[in-house]
Amino acid sequence: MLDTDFDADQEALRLVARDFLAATVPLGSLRGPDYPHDVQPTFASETWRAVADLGWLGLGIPVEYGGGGAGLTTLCALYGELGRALVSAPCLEVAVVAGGVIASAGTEQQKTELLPELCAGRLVVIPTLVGENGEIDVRETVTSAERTDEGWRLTGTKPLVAYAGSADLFLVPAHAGGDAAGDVSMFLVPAAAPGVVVTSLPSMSGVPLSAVELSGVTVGADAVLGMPGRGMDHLAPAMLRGKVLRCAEIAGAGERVLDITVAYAKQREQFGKPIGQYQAVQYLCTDLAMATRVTQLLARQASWILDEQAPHENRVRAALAYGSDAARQIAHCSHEVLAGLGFMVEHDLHLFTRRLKHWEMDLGDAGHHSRLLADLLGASAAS
Amino acid sequence: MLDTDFDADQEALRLVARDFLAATVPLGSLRGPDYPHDVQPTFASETWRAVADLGWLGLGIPVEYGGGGAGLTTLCALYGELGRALVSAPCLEVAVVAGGVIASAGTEQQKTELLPELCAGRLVVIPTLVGENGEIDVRETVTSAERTDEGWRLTGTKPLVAYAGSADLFLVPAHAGGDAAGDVSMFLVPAAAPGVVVTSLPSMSGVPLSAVELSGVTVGADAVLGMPGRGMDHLAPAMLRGKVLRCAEIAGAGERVLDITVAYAKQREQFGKPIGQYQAVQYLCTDLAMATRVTQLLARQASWILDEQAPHENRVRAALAYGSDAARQIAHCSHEVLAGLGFMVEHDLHLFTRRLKHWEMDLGDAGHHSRLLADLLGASAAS
Amino acid sequence: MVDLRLGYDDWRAEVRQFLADELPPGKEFYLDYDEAEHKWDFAVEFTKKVSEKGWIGLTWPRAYGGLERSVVEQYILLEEFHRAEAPLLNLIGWSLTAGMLLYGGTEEQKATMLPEIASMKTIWAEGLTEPGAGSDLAGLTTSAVPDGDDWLVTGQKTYTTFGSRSDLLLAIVRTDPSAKRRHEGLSFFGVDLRAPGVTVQPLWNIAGGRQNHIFMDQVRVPASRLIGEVNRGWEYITRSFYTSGVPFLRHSTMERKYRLLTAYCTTAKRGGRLLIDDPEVRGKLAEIDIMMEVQRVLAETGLSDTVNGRRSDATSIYQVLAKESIPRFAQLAFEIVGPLGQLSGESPYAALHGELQAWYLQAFGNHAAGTPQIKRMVLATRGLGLPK
Amino acid sequence: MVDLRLGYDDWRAEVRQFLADELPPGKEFYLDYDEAEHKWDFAVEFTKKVSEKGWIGLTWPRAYGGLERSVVEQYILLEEFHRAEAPLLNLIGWSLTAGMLLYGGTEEQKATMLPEIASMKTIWAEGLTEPGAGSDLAGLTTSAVPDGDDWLVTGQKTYTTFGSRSDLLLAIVRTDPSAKRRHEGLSFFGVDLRAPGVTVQPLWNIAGGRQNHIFMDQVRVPASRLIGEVNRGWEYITRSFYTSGVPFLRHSTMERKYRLLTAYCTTAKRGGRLLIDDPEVRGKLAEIDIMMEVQRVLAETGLSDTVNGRRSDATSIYQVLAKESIPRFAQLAFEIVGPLGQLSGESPYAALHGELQAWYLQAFGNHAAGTPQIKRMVLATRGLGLPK
Repeated sequence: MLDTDFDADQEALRLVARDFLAATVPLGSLRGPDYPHDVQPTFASETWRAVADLGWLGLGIPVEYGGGGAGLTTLCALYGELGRALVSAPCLEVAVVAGGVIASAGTEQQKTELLPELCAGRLVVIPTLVGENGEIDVRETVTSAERTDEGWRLTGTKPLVAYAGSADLFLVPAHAGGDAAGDVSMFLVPAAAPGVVVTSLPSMSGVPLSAVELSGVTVGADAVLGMPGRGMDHLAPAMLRGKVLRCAEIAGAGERVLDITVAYAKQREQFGKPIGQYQAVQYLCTDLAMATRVTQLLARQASWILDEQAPHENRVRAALAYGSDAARQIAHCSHEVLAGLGFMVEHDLHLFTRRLKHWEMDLGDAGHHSRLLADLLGASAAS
Repeated sequence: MLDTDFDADQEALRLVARDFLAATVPLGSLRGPDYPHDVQPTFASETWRAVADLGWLGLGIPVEYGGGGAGLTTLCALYGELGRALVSAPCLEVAVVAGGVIASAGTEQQKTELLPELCAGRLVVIPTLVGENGEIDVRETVTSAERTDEGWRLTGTKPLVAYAGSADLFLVPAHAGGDAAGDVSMFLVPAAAPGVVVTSLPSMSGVPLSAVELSGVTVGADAVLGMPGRGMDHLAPAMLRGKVLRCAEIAGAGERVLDITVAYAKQREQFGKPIGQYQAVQYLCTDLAMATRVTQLLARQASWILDEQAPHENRVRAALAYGSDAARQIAHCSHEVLAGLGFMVEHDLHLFTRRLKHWEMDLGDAGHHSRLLADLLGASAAS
Repeated sequence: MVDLRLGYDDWRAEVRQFLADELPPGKEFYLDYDEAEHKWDFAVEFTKKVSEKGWIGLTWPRAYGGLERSVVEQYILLEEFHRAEAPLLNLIGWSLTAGMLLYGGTEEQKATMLPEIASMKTIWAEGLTEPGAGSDLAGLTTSAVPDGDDWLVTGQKTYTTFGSRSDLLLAIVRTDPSAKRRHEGLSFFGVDLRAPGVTVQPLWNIAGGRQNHIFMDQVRVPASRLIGEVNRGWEYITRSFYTSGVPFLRHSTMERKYRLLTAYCTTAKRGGRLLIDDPEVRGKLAEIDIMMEVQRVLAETGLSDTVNGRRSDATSIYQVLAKESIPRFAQLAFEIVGPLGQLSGESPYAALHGELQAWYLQAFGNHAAGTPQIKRMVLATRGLGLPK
Repeated sequence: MVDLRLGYDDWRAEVRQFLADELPPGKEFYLDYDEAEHKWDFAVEFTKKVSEKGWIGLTWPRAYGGLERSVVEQYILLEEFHRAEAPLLNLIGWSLTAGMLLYGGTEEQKATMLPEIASMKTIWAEGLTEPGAGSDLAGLTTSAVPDGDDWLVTGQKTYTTFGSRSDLLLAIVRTDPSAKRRHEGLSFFGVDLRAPGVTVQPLWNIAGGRQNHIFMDQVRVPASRLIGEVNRGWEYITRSFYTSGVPFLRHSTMERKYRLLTAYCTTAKRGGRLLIDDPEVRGKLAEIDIMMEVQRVLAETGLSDTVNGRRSDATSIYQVLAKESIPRFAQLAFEIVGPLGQLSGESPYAALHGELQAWYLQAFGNHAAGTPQIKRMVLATRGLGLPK
């Protein structure tokens, strides 16, 4: 029967997650060690272990490989809360993107060896996706893989990798010798392999970012994930699912920003009345509320479509375009309302602002998904 | 010395025009004969004669051909008032576009024969510019001109010609036999020539629009205006000047819409106070005011740049893009404030709404000029 | 469990078949803005056929002429009708009046008035707005005073769509002039628009439609036409109007327009290429698509919340976004189509059969039943709890 | 006659030459958001060089350390400085304080304080905002009571840029607690920031800059530091702040950013082509260009109105559009550049030398000196005469 809301189990998961994260991940924990001059949080290793122990890392991984076998709609419930808490750990990167690719493209052996470890939080596999100049289309990657006697030699730079410092393995898309233009092969590269250089980069993003350089890194033949040249078959769906959950995170963060913003608007007075009585402020608050709620609903719908394999690719793209832009709008509206207060590091708002900017662009920004939607619509109109 | 305002002479012209038009062109005169079912105004022939007698048609035409020899900045003062009054006559089409092309491209004989008559209002030369599917790029015209023994034979349709029913001559851009792709030749075609069919078309526009079909219309060799294939050299600048003055008209109309809107916002009460006290209404009114004032300033600046031949092509394009979009915004904001009242034919607002929509798109809409601006910026960045 | 299937596929197919049979091409289009004689006649005929199927009171109790079907089936019915832009008449009758009767009407009123609506015997017009009272009903001056068993109604209503075509006016009037608070002392009447003392004056709107001034001078209304009880008008309007269960489906009417627009883009060329091959045009289509998707998901959420018995915030968001998207849609369509969109009528030069200019002008009617600004205010104060 | 030439070409060339000589690449950038030691030192040194040219008090009377040059020359000077994003210090000194002194200062104050500003002897910080009083000064609680020839100032100011770097705080305080209307009984003092009783606490902003809380506990201020006359503070701030003649040139600071951005677009490729060859990117650049043009024409109109002795509406429009364009610009730049714009610092991976993320974060500081919403209110009520 039609129901746009979570069922009892999903709702229970959501509430457990909210309570657990509220108790264990206070916003203060996101401030860097040299606060206020360093606002870059570090990998939250304790949270990571807890999240793994609770079974959340493996939630979407098939049961036979140590996971929970849950669908995207259930993950939506969880990621909304991870977003709300601004958890500083690569749950989505590892569990959804990398885990999703391994579960989809891996050999039986790879899946059996890697996935249980990944679910347990003991194996951190970090995808390296963004290319030169911030290229989000993985097919345009300039990282190359040459055949060698024992396996492959990889060369190239991924300039923007989140949580690279915590990686055991990198998931690296590259052009292999035999690939046709635009085809991509996927490799699993040990972070400790000779020739891998990880450079931590300062940023505004609220997540640890690094450049990962591969200078002729040699890996074995078994480092290939899936058929050479067919990487996008597995990577594209995993990135799509990842961005859907990013949108769930954006909505989760948006809910908390909305609470902060509305509470302030009710309390702060200017010219003798609470600023929340001014329509200018009301418009900002309603924009924020609508962006948040719509993103949440669209993400949930996109999850259902992907779980059901329903034929609504355009609706999924619309969700991603909308949700990415919502991230921008949520931060913008809240800052306009909070003005000076929100501009100060003392206040928690900027923690959301930073992360929202990162999430807006991560796995493709609004323009990227709008263009893909536009192409879909063009193709369907022409047919 | 720096002065963004009109000088005393220009200001005097503006005030004379305002008073004259207020007295002779009441808004009621714009309502069609079968009001309220017919809202299409007809050619205001009395106004036309008066405008000619006052020397306003010839104002920008060289003195030696019966004109006033004024620059665009002076015309700005006049067209602001023509816009404010919503004068229903093709002043800009005839005097600025057609007149400008003849003055620029015509032979001495053509200029001597045509321009004094045009200035006197006795010769109505109507440009036919919009092509199939609303194409605004004249170089894409599908109207063709074949060489004959005595002159040329023209074939093609111009689907959207304003005031065609009042024309003595049509200014027709066409592809002549020898033209390279994109080149255009210009012809003067008598409206009464055999094969010319003018079909009046109903529209929302607030100006009389027609389709002009040319079915093998033959004209003499002297009907060519300027060198064959070089039409754009003369037409493009005339269209540019025409759109600058359209923007002046938009600003003029906007001033009057602003007066109407602010007066209503002060007087109409809802929930116990004037709606103008609500910030939502204040935002709409300020949007309207800003769009109007900025359009006026940009049009004046663009006029000065063209008069001075100053090297600021991007500023002229920016003015046209901004002003075209302002036309949309002026109507939108006012309707949002006036709500039900402005939705009724009884109220004068829709007279502005219609004309503003026409002016928004006439001689290129905001998108068209933005794209040209973008190309200019791209070229200048790359160089 | 999250499940976005509406279900009832057979029912949807039945509705679609009905529309395919009864709504020939060229007869769609939004009647509100053009009640020319032949259009009105077709709409009456069409609505009577809907009535014969029993679909007007689809969800009502059988005792009152209904079929007791689910709200999801009603949603599907109306979604298909909106998508087809079917000229279904008497919205005020089957939504506003019926909702109010079901909530507060006397048993006798329910038993007589509802079947009359279901069978298209009576067509109702809306009588809320007055020259001095729009969204704020505090300024209402139309009054009713008792006179024997009847009431005498005096005052003016305005912007009344179909005022000259309807049988009854659902009029809100002051019945207790001494009430202290401005929303007290109001009652609803069904005023016979042909009764002595009623004068209907046309009020033409810029989209070519007719609204009306309704002048009432001592119009005699029997007590049986007082809806429910006296002085409870404010309760009735707030409880039944906003919760009458009739879904919001403005976005579905956008779908047909969107299809016309994309069809145009696949045939019309500009600058030597098909419009659909221009990334900028496709980008504008994507913006429209997102607009429709957002509204659809909100509408379905509202429906889901109703079905599952939850309080819903989705409909108040829907109303803001739907209102604000109307002018935006019209503008985007114009930017895509260009200047030929100005033409009306059926000339071969008019893009989209002359419809686009109507969309644009109709968009200035987006204040009807509350301006976008009022909808924002409702969301901010009732939805988010910001101070009034 | 309409004439958009600013003239003074030689003067502009002189200013440009000065900047070319004194402002090496990498030393531009907006200091407000980063007063790291080496940046501050360079800025002091740079501003002293400007001071040595006599350009700080360019338009002031010679008697007070000025050069009596025209406002057009001052506009040109500042336009070039803004375009270069030159780290010119003491804005509060040479604009707000100087404007107030010239309007209402005593002859002695003009003769002593203005030359000290012109020669960079004193740096001023702004002391308007309090925790409970932003754009609305009604909530001010800082007070001064007379004590012999001196005043004792007690209270807190906040969001004070350069509070730890400045010599004097231009503080507005209550001097008549019995004043009936909320804007009466206010006075301005120049409070020595090193005086006993002053505590400066850092307040870090998200763009990496430092603002400050200034706590004042019975701080002794000599009567000579009471600006002008007692209880005339409201008059001084409204008459001199908004009309001090210092032009608005935010758009000029956008120009350098725009140049960096276009330069990036001509070298960076995405999807196999240069960004500048992507029509969507060019469209965004065009939007920025229009933004800058609109502000420039408004700024020049304001200048023209000043020069020609006319009342101007251009500056209040300018302020609305400039404030609103700041976040829009930052967003457009991010959309063009993409995710590498998040990186800060000088790493080779950071797009635009790591500046873009700073533009984005700085944009959230667009409330300073009045939120965009306040500027709208000013335009609506003072500009259009709509009711407050």
